[in-house]
Amino acid sequence: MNIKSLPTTLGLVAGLLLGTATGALAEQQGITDTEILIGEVLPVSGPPALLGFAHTLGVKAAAAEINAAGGINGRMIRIIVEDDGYVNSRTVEGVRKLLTVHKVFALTSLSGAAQGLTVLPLVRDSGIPAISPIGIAEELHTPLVPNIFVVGSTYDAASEAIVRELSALNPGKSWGIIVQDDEYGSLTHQGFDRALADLKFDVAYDDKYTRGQRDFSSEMLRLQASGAELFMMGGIIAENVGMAKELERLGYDIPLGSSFVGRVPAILKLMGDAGSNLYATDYVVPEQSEKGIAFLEKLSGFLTEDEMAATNRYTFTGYIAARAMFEAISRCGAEPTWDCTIEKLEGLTDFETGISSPVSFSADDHFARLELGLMKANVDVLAFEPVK
Amino acid sequence: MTTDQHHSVTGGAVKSTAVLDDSENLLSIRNLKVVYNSSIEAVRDVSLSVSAGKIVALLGANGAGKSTILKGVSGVLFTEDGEIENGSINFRGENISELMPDLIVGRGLVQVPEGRRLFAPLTVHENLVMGGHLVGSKVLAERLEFVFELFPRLKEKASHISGYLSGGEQQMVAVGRALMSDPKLLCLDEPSLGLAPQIIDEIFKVLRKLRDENGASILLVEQNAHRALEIADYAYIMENGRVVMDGAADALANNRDVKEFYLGLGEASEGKSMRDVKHYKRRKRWLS
Amino acid sequence: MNYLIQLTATGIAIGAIYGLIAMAFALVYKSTGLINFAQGEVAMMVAYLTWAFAGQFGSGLIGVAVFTIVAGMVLGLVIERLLIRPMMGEPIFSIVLVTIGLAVILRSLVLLIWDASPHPMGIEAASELIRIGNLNMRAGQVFVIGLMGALLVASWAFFRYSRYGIAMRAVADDDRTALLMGVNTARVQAVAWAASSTIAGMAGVCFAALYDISPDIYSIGLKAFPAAILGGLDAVLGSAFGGIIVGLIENMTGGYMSSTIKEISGFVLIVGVLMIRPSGLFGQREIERV
Amino acid sequence: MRSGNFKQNVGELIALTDSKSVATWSCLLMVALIGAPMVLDAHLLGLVTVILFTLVGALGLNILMGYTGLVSLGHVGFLVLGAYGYAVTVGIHGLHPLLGFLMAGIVPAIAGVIVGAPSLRLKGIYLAITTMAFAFIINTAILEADFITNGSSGIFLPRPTMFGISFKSDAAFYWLCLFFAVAALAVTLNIRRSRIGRAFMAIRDNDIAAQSMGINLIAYKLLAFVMSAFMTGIAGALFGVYLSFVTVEGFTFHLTIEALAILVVGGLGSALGVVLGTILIVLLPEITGVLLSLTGDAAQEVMATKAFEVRNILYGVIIIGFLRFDPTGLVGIWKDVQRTWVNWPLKY
Repeated sequence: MNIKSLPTTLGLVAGLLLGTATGALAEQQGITDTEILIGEVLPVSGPPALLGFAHTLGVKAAAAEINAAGGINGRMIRIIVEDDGYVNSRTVEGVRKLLTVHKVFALTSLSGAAQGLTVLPLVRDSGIPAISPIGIAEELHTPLVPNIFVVGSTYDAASEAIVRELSALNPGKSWGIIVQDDEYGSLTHQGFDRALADLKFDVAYDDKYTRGQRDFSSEMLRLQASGAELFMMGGIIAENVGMAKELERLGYDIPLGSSFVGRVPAILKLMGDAGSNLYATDYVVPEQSEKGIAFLEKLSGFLTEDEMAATNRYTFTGYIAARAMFEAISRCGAEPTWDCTIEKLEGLTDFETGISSPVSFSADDHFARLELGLMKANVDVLAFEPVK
Repeated sequence: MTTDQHHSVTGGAVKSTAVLDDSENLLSIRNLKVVYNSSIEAVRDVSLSVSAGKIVALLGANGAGKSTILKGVSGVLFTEDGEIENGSINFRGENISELMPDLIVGRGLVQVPEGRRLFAPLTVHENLVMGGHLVGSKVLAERLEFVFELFPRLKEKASHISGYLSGGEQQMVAVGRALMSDPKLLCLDEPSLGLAPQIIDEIFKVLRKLRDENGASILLVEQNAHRALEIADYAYIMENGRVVMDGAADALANNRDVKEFYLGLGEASEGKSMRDVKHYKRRKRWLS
Repeated sequence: MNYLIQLTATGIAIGAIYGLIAMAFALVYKSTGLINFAQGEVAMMVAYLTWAFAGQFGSGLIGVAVFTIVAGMVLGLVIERLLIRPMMGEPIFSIVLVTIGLAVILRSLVLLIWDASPHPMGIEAASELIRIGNLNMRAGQVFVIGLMGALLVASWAFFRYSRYGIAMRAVADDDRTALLMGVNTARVQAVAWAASSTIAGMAGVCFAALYDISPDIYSIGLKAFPAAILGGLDAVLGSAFGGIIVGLIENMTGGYMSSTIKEISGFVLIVGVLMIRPSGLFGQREIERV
Repeated sequence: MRSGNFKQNVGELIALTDSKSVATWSCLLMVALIGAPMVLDAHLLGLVTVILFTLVGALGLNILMGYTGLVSLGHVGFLVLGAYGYAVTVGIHGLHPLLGFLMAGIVPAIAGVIVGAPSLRLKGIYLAITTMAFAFIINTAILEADFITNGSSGIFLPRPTMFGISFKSDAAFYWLCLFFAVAALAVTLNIRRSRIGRAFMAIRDNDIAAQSMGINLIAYKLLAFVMSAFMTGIAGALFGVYLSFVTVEGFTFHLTIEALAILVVGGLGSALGVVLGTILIVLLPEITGVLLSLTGDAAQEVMATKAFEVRNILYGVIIIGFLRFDPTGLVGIWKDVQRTWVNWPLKY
């Protein structure tokens, strides 16, 4: 067990059966001569399963890839997924179970942002190396948490990027924005505000909706009445679809910006023609890019046909996170420990996965900020393609 | 005392079977035993009969089991966890004790429930229509005409919400509603309850008229023995779940004990001595 | 002005869907004195069944309509027979809790059988644009308004004039006495459940056709609650109007105030209304005389 | 062994227990509970902790629904208010945790007065829906009042330190929850045998009759709401501390249904029932997990991705099953078992 965090772990130890605790100190948990146990907590049921399940596929493919090549220094990777359904209390339960019942070696997901925050103290105090590619809340990396690594981009950065990019494509146009009434929404708005402070465009419409709302008739009517010429849709899936379709009904065809969160093929299928003017920014490459096509080709070697149908951008992000974690473990050699893995993660620079900009961590920054690229929906093939 | 005996006013103890002959009777109940919640015995070994064209009164104090018999006859005991444990109910030669209430109504046995139980939010007209739920629309129109003739006041108030009518008018609706399906046997549960004397007169006049002019058969459950005996042809008196006395109405009305216990016409009304009380107790015991 | 007309039109359209579900609430309440907390879930289940049907047999409008009605009726009858009738005689509260249990089951069943992602309903005709004056409406929106209007008139006539309708009202008021009048109350209640589920199912299918099918459709049930309460739980017609009112108020607050207030405006409204009129706008007050 | 259950005076009737064995077993259980952290592993300890603070909330709801017969479908509203009452006091303003727990009770209690007010006019289902509306309105209000509550960003909650004791460790937090659970149980049991409790139950059985017996309906109904909200609020604070992060999203409407399920499964109006119900409902996921692991591979395949759904269906089935086949709940079953044990081989 991590010696540096031992004092903080003492509390946890008091809660453990004495024998188990001493046993855990003796050898690194989650690792045997033939196997390395990796844990994930994610929503694989309920509506958010769309992202959670896709993520597990990415991790699964990454593990399969490594295992096919002989594993990590001869040890096969085995993955255990705990389903939290995006419910905070279940995330806590899930992480607890992974730590103390399954005794995994590392975590490759801490579920969503709010869920990640909920388990933050638990994960921090345990000292287990963890990487979070979905829940990217600021508190997970700043101030620095010794054993938690974050890869990707923040919602606010994504929102800022899309506003900047679309403003550049449509100079001098006024904006409308609507966000969800939660953390995700407020971050989206923060990014928007940063771009606004810099570019000083007009904001014709600015509103907030309640999570789960389906009918956007009055909101989109207000947007139209406000005369906004660009629109930042701060919803996720069903909400963005609802908005786009409502705008189609009103005959108000303006460029629509969205974050990477709901950038999945399902959304395009649902939007139909209403999605033809939809833009997004993402830190993973679009499916319809050269690299994207090559990656999906590779995935199909490890996943079944059904699983391939369920892939989306979260498969990409899951793959990136898993590869980074596996790389760090393998760099530890024959006897990987938590400390070593964390150290090697901190030493990871310009690690290439081929589907995003290189991943780099350092000892004083555990957040690998990946570059965001602009992409546009192609409703004919139900995928996104790069814009340039 | 054996339970299958009744004390007839006319001749002491007689075998009840002598009084009951199923073939001639519209309704005959034999050895009925009703139990609530599988434990509380409400009615035991009751036998009684109603012959066509007669008004038969079922008298007794509160809790004697009169209403339970009516519920048993109408097949609604199950709504109160009641169950017929023994005995039979024959209506026009058919055992109806196992039938569902709607089928019993279909056979021509209709009840006017205690406390009237109108469908309060419905209009008078709609209440009456409910009474004729099982008859064809042509018959319905005829019956409606008949009821309005019987109670002209209801015609005036046909479109009124029944819940806001006066007690007497409500009782008229209740009786009219029951008559809508042209029943072979009309059962009334305490029609006089809570009504002013002149309203009771009016209702009872209608009952008498129904028997005399329309040949209706009526089973009348009453606490108000005095009034009931006035119009009944035959009467049964119940106590503690059993029939303790039966006989022709006029004979009962003149019976010394009935007078004292049910009609409140005790001859020794002034200055009761201890002896009287003892005598009372003894007779009371004998009666039950 | 056009803005107001637009808000009104779309408000009535969404209100009509709430209204249909509210009618479904009222139908069950009226004949059994129960609130079916699974009403939104029933709507969702019928929508999913219809979606699966359309996927198998094509999305011909008549086929879909017939299937919706059949699915709604069967679902209603099954629920009544399996869950509600055996509970007869238990306290109302227990039966209401049974419907809550049913709601949980139906929600999970949808996720178990199908998946959690939203899907297009596949009824193209519903999303076609219709131009009325200078406002664009989806065909489905116009249809659902018409559907509610038709059902409104039909149910008004049914309860007012048909003998079965009167019997239903009688059963609602006093089922024991209705029994004494020869009404087969169990059958009346079964019919009420079937009708209620069918109407809710229609609303579910319309909603799914307009806003895609997804496992959170049940939440229209939550929206219809205020509508049903507002109209008066025992007033089938009042509930339908309640739906329109809630739809309009939502759109007005959304159009003139803010979107977050919009989503709870229905609830705020009913809390206010109930304080003044405890039985809703059109609901029957308890007749104290009796 | 007792041959029957005879009470000879009111004192005996309202005593917490008249049985030495019950008292003994309770003491033994208490000792076992206090010592539990020494024996249980972290996962199990976590589960018992969840049971304990869930129990506090369920007991709170029981005062309202079980004792007073007022139906609430908005209890999650009190729960979230309690969590925020604590989180705002401790998490944002850094005040003493004790004050936090006090606020966690008081804030919902005040809301209880507001929500309870309609109960004077509304009955049954209408009241239930008003309380449900309240839960939705509260959520929006918390999100909108971001100057007080941090809005959608949520509030971080450290484990408290009180009287020089740190509750940071799981074991210490467990003991804190145990303390509150025992306190809540004591309050519940004692309300039952007090004047207040008897007034509540009189209102439940027939409020008009209760009023005619001189029970002040307004005061007692509001009191029931206040007490219930206070206890539920405390549970909310503990839940928040357990999660270490409080957001509105963490308190879904599903929690209300869970609470109802606890009361139904346990047996409405009985403290023992609430305890049994809480244990069953909280452990249900674990139980189903074990049960399904006994089944074949096909079922496990389903469980891999659909575990939550299967569990929820079971949830619904259990609620309905208890309502349908044993409305007295677990406490009824327990009593039957007890009776059989004492009287066997006689029937009664």
